[in-house]
Amino acid sequence: MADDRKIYFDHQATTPVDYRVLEAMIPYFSERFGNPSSHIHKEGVRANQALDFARERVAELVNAKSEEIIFTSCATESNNLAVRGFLKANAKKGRHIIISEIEHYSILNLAMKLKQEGYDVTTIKVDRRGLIDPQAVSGAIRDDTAMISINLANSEIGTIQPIKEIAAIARERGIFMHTDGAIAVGNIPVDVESLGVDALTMSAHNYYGPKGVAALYVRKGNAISPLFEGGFQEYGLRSGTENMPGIVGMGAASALALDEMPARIEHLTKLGKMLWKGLEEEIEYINFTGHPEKRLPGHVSFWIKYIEGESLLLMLNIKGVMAASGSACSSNLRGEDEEDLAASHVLTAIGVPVEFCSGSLTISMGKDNTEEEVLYLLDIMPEVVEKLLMMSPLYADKLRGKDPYSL
Amino acid sequence: MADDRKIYFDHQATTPVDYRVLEAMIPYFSERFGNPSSHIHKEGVRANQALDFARERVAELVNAKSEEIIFTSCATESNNLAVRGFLKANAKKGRHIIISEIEHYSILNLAMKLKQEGYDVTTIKVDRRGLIDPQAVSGAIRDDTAMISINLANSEIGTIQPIKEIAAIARERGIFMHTDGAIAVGNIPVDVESLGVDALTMSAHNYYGPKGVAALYVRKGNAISPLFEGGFQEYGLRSGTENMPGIVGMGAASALALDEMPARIEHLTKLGKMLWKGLEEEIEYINFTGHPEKRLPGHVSFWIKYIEGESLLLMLNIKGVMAASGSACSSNLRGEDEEDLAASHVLTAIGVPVEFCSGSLTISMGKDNTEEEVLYLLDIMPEVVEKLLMMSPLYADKLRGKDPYSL
Amino acid sequence: MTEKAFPYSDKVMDHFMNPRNMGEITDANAIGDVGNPACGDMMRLYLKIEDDKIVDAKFKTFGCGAAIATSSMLTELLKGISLEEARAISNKAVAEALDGLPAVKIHCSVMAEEALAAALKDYENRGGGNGSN
Amino acid sequence: MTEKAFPYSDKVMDHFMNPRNMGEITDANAIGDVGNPACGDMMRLYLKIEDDKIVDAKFKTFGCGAAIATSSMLTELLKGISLEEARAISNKAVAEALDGLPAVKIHCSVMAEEALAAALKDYENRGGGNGSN
Ligand SMILES: Cc1ncc(COP(=O)(O)O)c(C=O)c1O
Ligand SMILES: Cc1ncc(COP(=O)(O)O)c(C=O)c1O
Repeated sequence: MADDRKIYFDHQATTPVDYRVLEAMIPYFSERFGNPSSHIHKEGVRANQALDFARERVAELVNAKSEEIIFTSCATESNNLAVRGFLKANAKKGRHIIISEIEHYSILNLAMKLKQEGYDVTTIKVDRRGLIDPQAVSGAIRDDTAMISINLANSEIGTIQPIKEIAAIARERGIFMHTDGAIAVGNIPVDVESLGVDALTMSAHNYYGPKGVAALYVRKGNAISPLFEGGFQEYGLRSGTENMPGIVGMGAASALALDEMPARIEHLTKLGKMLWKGLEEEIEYINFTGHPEKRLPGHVSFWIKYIEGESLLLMLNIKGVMAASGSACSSNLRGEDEEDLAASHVLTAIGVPVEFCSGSLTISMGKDNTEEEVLYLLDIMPEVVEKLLMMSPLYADKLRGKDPYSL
Repeated sequence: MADDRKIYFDHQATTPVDYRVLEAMIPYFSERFGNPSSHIHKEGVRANQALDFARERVAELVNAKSEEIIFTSCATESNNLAVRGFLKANAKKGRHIIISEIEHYSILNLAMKLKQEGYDVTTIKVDRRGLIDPQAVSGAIRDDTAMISINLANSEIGTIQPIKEIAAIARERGIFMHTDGAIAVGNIPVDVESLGVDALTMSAHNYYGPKGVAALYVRKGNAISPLFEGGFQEYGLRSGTENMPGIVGMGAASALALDEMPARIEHLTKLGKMLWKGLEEEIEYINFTGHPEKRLPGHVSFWIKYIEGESLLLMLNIKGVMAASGSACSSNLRGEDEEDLAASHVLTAIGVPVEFCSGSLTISMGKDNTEEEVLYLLDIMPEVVEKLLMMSPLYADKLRGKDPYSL
Repeated sequence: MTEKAFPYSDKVMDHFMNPRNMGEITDANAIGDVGNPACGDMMRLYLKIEDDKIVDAKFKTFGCGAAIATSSMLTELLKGISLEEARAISNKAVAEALDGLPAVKIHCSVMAEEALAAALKDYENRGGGNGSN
Repeated sequence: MTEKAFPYSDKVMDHFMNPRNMGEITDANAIGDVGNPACGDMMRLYLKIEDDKIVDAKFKTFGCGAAIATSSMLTELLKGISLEEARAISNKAVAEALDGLPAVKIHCSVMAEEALAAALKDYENRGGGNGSN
């Protein structure tokens, strides 16, 4: 039934491990499998050296110092470590924090938890293109503001935030500034010095490294507390035997990203423009989401009037194109929670009419996607959209002059 | 300089990934790399299926139900999730917990933290063979005891605790019973039903699975809270994109362990006995630690009078034998903390004279070790020990009739 | 805790890709209009009833794959049966006819049952079936 | 934060595997006995001093690889030098002569310095060097 073609356009959810990265990892499973804590024997020493090497590569990618990198298991953990870890270690700095309304669930749900514990949380609004106004952040700062956490780029709509401007404000006011760079780091240039942030979340599986490993950058001189206790790995900030193959993989992916970034960005920018323009021309009822320029390269997101998102996604999938509706890594339909099916908080934040919100699609391309694949998508989109329009009672109403969107 | 021989006798620190396990993992890096949360498209669906399959294999290994298994990133995290997670979710059950004095640092340091937060912690003593008396646990139970956490087997001295008896007492008193099976699960039969525990920590890298993945079993009907917040993966108890290759690897390692366990145990028991007997015969000043029968198969630990542990380890290492002094995964000399160099809490607990404690050695064999390797170790031990005795001022004193150990 | 959410059964996929009876019946004498886009799904069921028998059934649906497939299956089940038989069709019957639905998609089959009930109510409201009963 | 702890330098390994001057000097006129096993290390330094010159040096050490290597290196440094030169030998000099030590092992070189100081003290206590100074 299904087309044999297989086009992966869901890189914001996760990326395949680059074969060169995998190659670097392989020896650390069954040959150089030592535990870095076994520092006395050969296997342990080799593991330690590999750990140092990887840490240097990750640091280099974001222009940090090696000792400012803490390895974790995922971006979710890094986000929690940054926010919870800072608040725990700096109880005197006040009980107010600032986030945005389009953070990942690891920040949003943590903020909710903090509220229950008596913290004050200010949630900054975004404009219709998903942008945060640095002045809004400035205005939200209070005497008891302990920290600001705002994402660098949003996975669902691709918008890149003016973190440099926000961080400058934070620094001026002496406030700890964290940015969730989970889907930005490795895909666009991120430099902790020029950005001026105090903490940065990085995610290996979002730039051709493996799942199960991530990192948190924390600027020297800032104290944070661990999320849990143990044998003092990662300077005591993240205990547990290190995921050596994963860490080696993150190091290798970081080195490749640093090396190939200009070429990757050029390629993806081209594909992104091609897709955007093509869709704009051929799909009458399309509405692009996010910012037209300040967005991740190769990221195109939109919703189509009268059409529901999952059915569109499913039809594309049948035709071999894998994309996302809403944010793959934040929506988890495996739970029984009906709320999981609710409209994306990001789309409602940018003013997509909540009554029709389920129509959103996110196409996130990767370094190995091709023009031919973009052309294929552009080729099949019109018939798929037409088919769903024909099925849609909303579209039928519109044809009868009762357009539900203009009510 | 170094012998080219390479004998790995440090399986309690970590094990190499079995090649069959690695083979099962490989496709999940670069081919079947989907995010299980992307449940709508093919890659996501495949990831979900692989996740379910692995969960079933891990559950089977310990006779649990699939939905009682939560994947985490390491045993340290599992231990914290069990203890902290239970206490958070069951605040009304009292503020007293019971542990033993030979727990891993992830339990010991957490207990210390809990004390600071106002919890009461009772630390059960062990006998000279490292055994806990269930009656001591029974006697420590109070009306406000919320939970008991006692390790199934200790990595440094290999002693296996009477968890079944302790769990029966806990159940009778309605107390949540967790056991840290990090180095037991996959190496000896562990059955949550026959043991009667409510929670069990498992660690993939301790039974030929990869580092970076572990699990926690929690008996159905027991509430626990997550350690950090996010997108609701693992029933909301452990958020973050799943470490798919790692989880697949843990599943494969679990299936292999279940299958091959009788043969592995037979082999390791034989090697263990051979080494024990050989050392007993040839090393005059040897003192074995742990229990002679109730111990992990293939695990032999001891200290030698007049000889310091690291130098012994280092000499063996030069001769190609990798072992551990103290507990590799609990001592972390990479920190600057001088306390790291203190005597092992496990050895002091079993009454090894604290003044000479640094002499301990742990030989932990694995399924791929051979008789020939044991014979090699038995072959080189006498000269190594002799060399160190000759260097030892303590031994010189003893020869002069001033044995420091008999003072 | 874990109900397998996806993938859809082959039958769901078949009805999603090749929906039966998609469209409108211009001279329908029973229309059921349920759901709303905010909930992600909206179904409009058209029936043509003659002598207490459903002689034709069509649908238009805005919704996910399961919503479209249940709509399609519902119309298949309805065509040619009596009103009495139709009243006995439950959401479970529709889901079963599709070889099951993921747990989080059960609400789609509920919507199908509601659409059917709404259509039959509409038929009554129009006075249908009064004489022939 | 991260000081590389291991591996030991080649020179440390060499002195550990092939310790120079291991043993006792039966007619030593200066003995330095420092450290204790509870701290993991114990060093006993034997010196034979003649005319303000160290004509022989030996050691016995209970301790880690670094402790043994520093003992060995210390005796090498001491042999043949004057007491004045000996007094100038610091823990740093010993560590440097070994091409460095891991941060957590610096205390071993400190122990070497202490053993030397103790031996020189012992020499003084025995009245050594009084006449010839
Ligand atoms: C009994 C026990 N529990 C927990 C751990 C912690 O394991 P990890 O470092 O993999 O988190 C260890 C270390 O090997 C251990 O021996
Ligand atoms: C911006 C952002 N932060 C954090 C995360 C969480 O990442 P993970 O699920 O790998 O922990 C995601 C998910 O992709 C994300 O998009």
